Amino acid sequence: MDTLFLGLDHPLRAFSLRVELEVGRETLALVGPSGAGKSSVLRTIAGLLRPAEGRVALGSEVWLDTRPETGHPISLPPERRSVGLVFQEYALFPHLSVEANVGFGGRARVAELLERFAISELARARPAELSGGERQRVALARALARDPAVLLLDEPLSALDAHTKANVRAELGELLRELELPTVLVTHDFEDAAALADRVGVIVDGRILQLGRSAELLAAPASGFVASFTGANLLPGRARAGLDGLTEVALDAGGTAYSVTAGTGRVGLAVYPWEVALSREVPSDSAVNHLHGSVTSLVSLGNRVRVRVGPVTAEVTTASAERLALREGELVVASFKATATRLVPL
Amino acid sequence: MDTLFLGLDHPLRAFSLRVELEVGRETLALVGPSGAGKSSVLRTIAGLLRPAEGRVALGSEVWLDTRPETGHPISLPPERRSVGLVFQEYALFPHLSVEANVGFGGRARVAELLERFAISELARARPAELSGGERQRVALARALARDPAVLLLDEPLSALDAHTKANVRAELGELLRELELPTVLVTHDFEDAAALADRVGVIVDGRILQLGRSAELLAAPASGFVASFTGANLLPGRARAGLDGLTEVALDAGGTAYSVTAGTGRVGLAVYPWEVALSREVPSDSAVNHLHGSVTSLVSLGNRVRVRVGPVTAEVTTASAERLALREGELVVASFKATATRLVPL
Amino acid sequence: MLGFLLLPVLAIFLRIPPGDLLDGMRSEAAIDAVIVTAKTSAIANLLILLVGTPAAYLLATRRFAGRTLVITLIELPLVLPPAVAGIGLLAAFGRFGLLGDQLTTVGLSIPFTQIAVVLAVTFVASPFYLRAAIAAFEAVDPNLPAAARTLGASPARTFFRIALPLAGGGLGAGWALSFARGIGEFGATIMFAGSLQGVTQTLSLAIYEQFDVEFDLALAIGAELVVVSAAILLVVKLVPSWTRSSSDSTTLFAPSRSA
Amino acid sequence: MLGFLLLPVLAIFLRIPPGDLLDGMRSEAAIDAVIVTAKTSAIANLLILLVGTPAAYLLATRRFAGRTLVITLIELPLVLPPAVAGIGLLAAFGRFGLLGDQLTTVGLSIPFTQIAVVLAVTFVASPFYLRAAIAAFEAVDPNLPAAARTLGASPARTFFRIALPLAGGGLGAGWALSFARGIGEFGATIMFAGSLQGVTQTLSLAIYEQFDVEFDLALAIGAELVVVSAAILLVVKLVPSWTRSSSDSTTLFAPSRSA
Amino acid sequence: RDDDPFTVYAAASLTESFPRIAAGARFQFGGSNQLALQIRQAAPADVFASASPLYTQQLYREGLVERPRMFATNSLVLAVPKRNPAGIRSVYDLAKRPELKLVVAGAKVPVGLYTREVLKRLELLRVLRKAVSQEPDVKGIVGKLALGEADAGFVYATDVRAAAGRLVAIPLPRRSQPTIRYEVAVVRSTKNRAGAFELIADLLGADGRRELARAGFGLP
Ligand SMILES: Nc1ncnc2c1ncn2[C@@H]1O[C@H](COP(=O)(O)OP(=O)(O)OP(=O)(O)O)[C@@H](O)[C@H]1O
Ligand SMILES: Nc1ncnc2c1ncn2[C@@H]1O[C@H](COP(=O)(O)OP(=O)(O)OP(=O)(O)O)[C@@H](O)[C@H]1O
Ligand SMILES: [Mg+2]
Ligand SMILES: [Mg+2]
Repeated sequence: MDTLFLGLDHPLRAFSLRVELEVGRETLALVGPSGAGKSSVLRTIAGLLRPAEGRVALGSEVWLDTRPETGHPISLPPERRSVGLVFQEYALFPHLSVEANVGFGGRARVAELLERFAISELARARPAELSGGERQRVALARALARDPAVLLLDEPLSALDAHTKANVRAELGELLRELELPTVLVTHDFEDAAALADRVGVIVDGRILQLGRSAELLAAPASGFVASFTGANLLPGRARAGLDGLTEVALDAGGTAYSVTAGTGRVGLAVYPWEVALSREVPSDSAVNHLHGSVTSLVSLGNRVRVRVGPVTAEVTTASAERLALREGELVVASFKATATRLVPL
Repeated sequence: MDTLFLGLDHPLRAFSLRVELEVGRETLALVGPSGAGKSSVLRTIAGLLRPAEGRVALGSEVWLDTRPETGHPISLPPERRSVGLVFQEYALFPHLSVEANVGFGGRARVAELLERFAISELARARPAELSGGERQRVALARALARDPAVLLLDEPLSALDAHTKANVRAELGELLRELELPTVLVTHDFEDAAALADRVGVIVDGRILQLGRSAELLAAPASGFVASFTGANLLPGRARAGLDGLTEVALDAGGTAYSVTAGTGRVGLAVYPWEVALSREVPSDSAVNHLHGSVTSLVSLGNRVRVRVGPVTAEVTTASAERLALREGELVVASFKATATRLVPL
Repeated sequence: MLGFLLLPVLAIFLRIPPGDLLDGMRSEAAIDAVIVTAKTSAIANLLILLVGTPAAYLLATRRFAGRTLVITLIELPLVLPPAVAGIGLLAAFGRFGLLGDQLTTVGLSIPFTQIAVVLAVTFVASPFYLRAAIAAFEAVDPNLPAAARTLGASPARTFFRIALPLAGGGLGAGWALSFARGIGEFGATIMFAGSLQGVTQTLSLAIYEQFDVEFDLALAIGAELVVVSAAILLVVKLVPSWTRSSSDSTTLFAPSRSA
Repeated sequence: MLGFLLLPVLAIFLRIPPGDLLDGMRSEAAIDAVIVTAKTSAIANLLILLVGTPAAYLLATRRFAGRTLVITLIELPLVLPPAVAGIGLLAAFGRFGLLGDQLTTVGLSIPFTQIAVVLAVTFVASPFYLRAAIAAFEAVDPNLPAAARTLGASPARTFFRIALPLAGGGLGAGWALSFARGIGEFGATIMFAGSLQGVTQTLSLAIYEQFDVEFDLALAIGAELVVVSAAILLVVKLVPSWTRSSSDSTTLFAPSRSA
Repeated sequence: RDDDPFTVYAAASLTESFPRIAAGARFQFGGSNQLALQIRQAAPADVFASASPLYTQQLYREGLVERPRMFATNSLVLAVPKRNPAGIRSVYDLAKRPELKLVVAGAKVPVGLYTREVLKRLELLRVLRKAVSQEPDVKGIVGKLALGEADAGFVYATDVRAAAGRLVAIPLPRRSQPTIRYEVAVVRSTKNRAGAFELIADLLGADGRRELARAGFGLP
């Protein structure tokens, strides 16, 4: 299995898309806000978008090269690139049956694929008659019918109802592991990215802001976007050097917080909900950050409760929430350690 | 503040929408799959849909009555019902400025509302120039400009990027608490429903399947849909009475599980991820359910790890995941107590 | 294909002897024709806009049985040979026509008057507008008028403040087509209204009359018509519209989701 | 409005003395006219479909500077008075026309032949088809052809297997309009091709010839044209289409996202 | 007569001369047959001038017009484009040219009838086989000759004068000439009988005769 290489520079409406990626036998997730250029990256790899400048190659096979050393630009049409692309809304052919959809790219493996994706019974149905999860399976089967060397998935889970998503995600994860193809997956959900991908690339305004394993992103978000994307509270404020080597941040929301990360000027203070403890009184533990506020919402999620206190959300166990007898409107103290915070550019 | 009463019976394409609701000074969330009839309920209240039969009243003020005791059917047009409706995709008027959008229903409070929603600087912008969160605030301001007695919100958060959603949800929650209006909110996200609503109604195929506080739904899901919607693992199987008063469920995925809930025939066995423990060997604790399988995915979410083992997802602490040194592909045992399970109709 | 469609138009211009364009405009017949055309066109277009716009709105927003049939019937005049259309108009509104007796009773004689010109133009041109207007109104996101209603707007205010401005681009484009078709109308008018200079002789009819008299003049007037029509089509299209789609220009046959 | 548009059509039918319809069809002139019409229409429509469909596809899927202008130019013949169109055709393809010398060199003389009829019909009718076809192709979700390409289909296969069937409904509806317009064509044909029984005299021309002499017969032929046109319009519209929209019938002026 | 302008329905061949004769009137020019049809449909004509007695007499019999009067005659000519591509010098050349684009009017319109009459007298009816088009009115013939598309066509003498410079007339042998009489009549429904008769008097008077002659008409 060969490594996919991608480099491109392409002006879009509001900014230039400038991306370099290398994807081996792994799944790379691209995450980022709407309009960041995620789909454009996939379209460039598939040959549906021809960038102003760029190079796309699979191992030694060059698919696109706008400035090759040997004279003429190379740009293979989509049908000559060995890619399977699953579109954002699946783009199933509405006038063809499931069978014909899957067989469009190659008849040989249709029966096997229908079997594999448990859609044999739907062979004669039209896409309009399928549920979201079924459609996704048809789209996957169709993309795999050509035996692609690269798999591209554009928000494969976003068209699904919330309650079917968990199972479909699990199935998809198994499939990706089995295929062992260089895979690029676009998503706007961090949990999806973490569940399905080996590495996650965060793309904003056409640039890759951070690229790494999901745990690395969680541990050290490179920007406010990455922090809030991974679920952190993001408190904007103004930083200056404080005592004890700590950075002192005057929060926009009022109050001061301390962080072990260095920083000055406008920053975002990121802290994950599970790092925030709640108490009635200012506790006498090692936490140096204490925010006073009233509880504005309490969301019980099984064994955990998410509690919103002023500008921060804390996640505490149901047990401790009960012990504190938390109720909306009551004043509490949210505490977190300076070591649990990160300062990120906004 | 008056109570909103709604009763309706209306044939839709595939089924009949039959709903009765009473909403006091609270927020009621309606959740359910796509096409279940959620938007239709809101449209009936607002007067945009005239059901075959139904009654809508706010306190003693009757907005709709297809069969009143006193002769002629009553049906007030939308403009004579005091509702504020925020549409699914906001439905902002694209040709009007933010100011004109907000002032469409009434000029009096425009400045105040722009101020309140922090969109004064955007007053002259057109909707196309706004971000998702800004659009949502404009839509809310517009709906509130008429001082409505009832607030209806159709998926107010679904058009938002994942990373902006958390903050916008918090703001919305504060607003709803402040307004203290009878509010019906449609969403497809359980966490949104739990965070924003006092009660949650689950609507499937036009009927309300279950109605209660979100904690009640979590504790006793009335159906497979509710169970998977609230985040439970749902294992389909065939139930029959077993020993010790337990119900024995032959799972479709293989193996047998036991539940304290009574049931026979086809059922779904629901168990929440945080009720599932993982170990290398079959543990000698009180859990009677043990499923052997290999780890197919590991998702680290801060202090927790979601681990997929065969057909179930377990949520364990990062500490225990590290202790077990879990890796993908390894064989583990997923255990959960019979008391932690529910049998639900599928 | 484009070349084939353009060549004849181009050829007309190359045929006109220079100077004739101005001469054409100075003759009495031409001046009369311009006045008649302006007057009848104005009234016909006003009629088309005032009656056609609400009609199209209703057809676009209401669903009822037979809607496809109704829309097809509206399209029929589009495909009627103009002379047949003229006969039809005579057969309907003429002295011996279907409504002849009623019209005579109220002392109204329509054929060969400016009313007849207006009716003929309206008959052949309005389907162009109606069809485009239905499509334009259908393209308006139905949630927008609905939102206006929940914000307290009456149906009338909703129509004027929301539906009309949003459909504006499509309406304009449709109207341009309809206007141009009306200006060029010949067959039905000559049949139903005759070609009386200063009364019913429009520009198109004047061209025809000049044909065996002053051929070059006729060509010149024809070329002017083409220029005016093309200019109107183009201008209306380049006017920006607020349709939801990311269109970079307004649509002539605007988006339509139905028959 | 609907009443006004329908009344003249209706009146034509009420005017026809019973029996004339059949008589009309039995006369030699009518039979010749039917044959000429069938032949020229068939060729013209084949031309329109074969050349117009790919042309519309390209215009619908390619973005380029001046696209709005090109589409407006395509629409021009829609608004040209037919007689002016006829003169234009002569000025382009006639003996002393723009292409006259070239055509003479290859020994081709177009005016007064069936070729001229075909060209005249093509000229006036093709814009109807082109405009609807562009709109129909634009309405096809561009991801579907893109998906076909990534599945290994060549541009040609993508066109035939994906774009064509998906635009089918809109193409059919546009073609019906264009067909009907071609059948009813008069002014450009008489100017460019003349009217010779058995050669260039189409049904519309035959109607006109019968006008003064056998008014009722002319009406009868006219009525037949109307019936045929209406039937074609309606049938094509009721054919189901696979457009993405939830339309319950195919669209005539199909959704369009551009000029 | 002063307040309400006068409406004259006149044959197309009178388009140039009539406005000079009755300056204050409004005109509708067209095929005589078509105009007659419109008068039957209650068209608001005061005076009807026809290129053939056929229509005036018909209307007279139907009681729609007063007794018609002849006011002019016309003659048929063979017209060719100015550059005369087929090199036609006389009507007999029509028979000699193997390839010829002849345009004639259909057998059902007056000019078509006259054309056939002429050809019959000249024993040239076979040249009709060279006709590439049977036009529904004279304008169609003039247009095609003016553009040079047709080689020859039969039209009224007055048409050639009108088409100033684009057409050349080839006179027909005198013996073959049909009698082409123009008749004028007052329409019964006129609201201004006196004025109508006055106009006809003008037409028959010296001024009218001069203008008609200038346009190429013959005078009775
Ligand atoms: N055909 C196009 N031509 C020019 N610009 C385009 C085109 N398609 C998209 N864009 C622009 O390119 C940018 C990136 O678009 P892209 O679809 O790649 O974003 P995305 O990250 O996939 O967004 P989403 O999450 O909404 O799918 C956007 O700003 C968009 O406006
Ligand atoms: N105008 C309509 N006429 C008839 N049926 C309709 C109409 N609009 C929607 N429906 C049908 O009514 C049902 C309920 O639609 P509704 O929009 O209320 O669902 P929903 O629960 O809001 O779905 P979603 O989550 O997709 O917004 C659907 O099955 C739909 O097909
Ligand atoms: Mg995208
Ligand atoms: Mg909905």
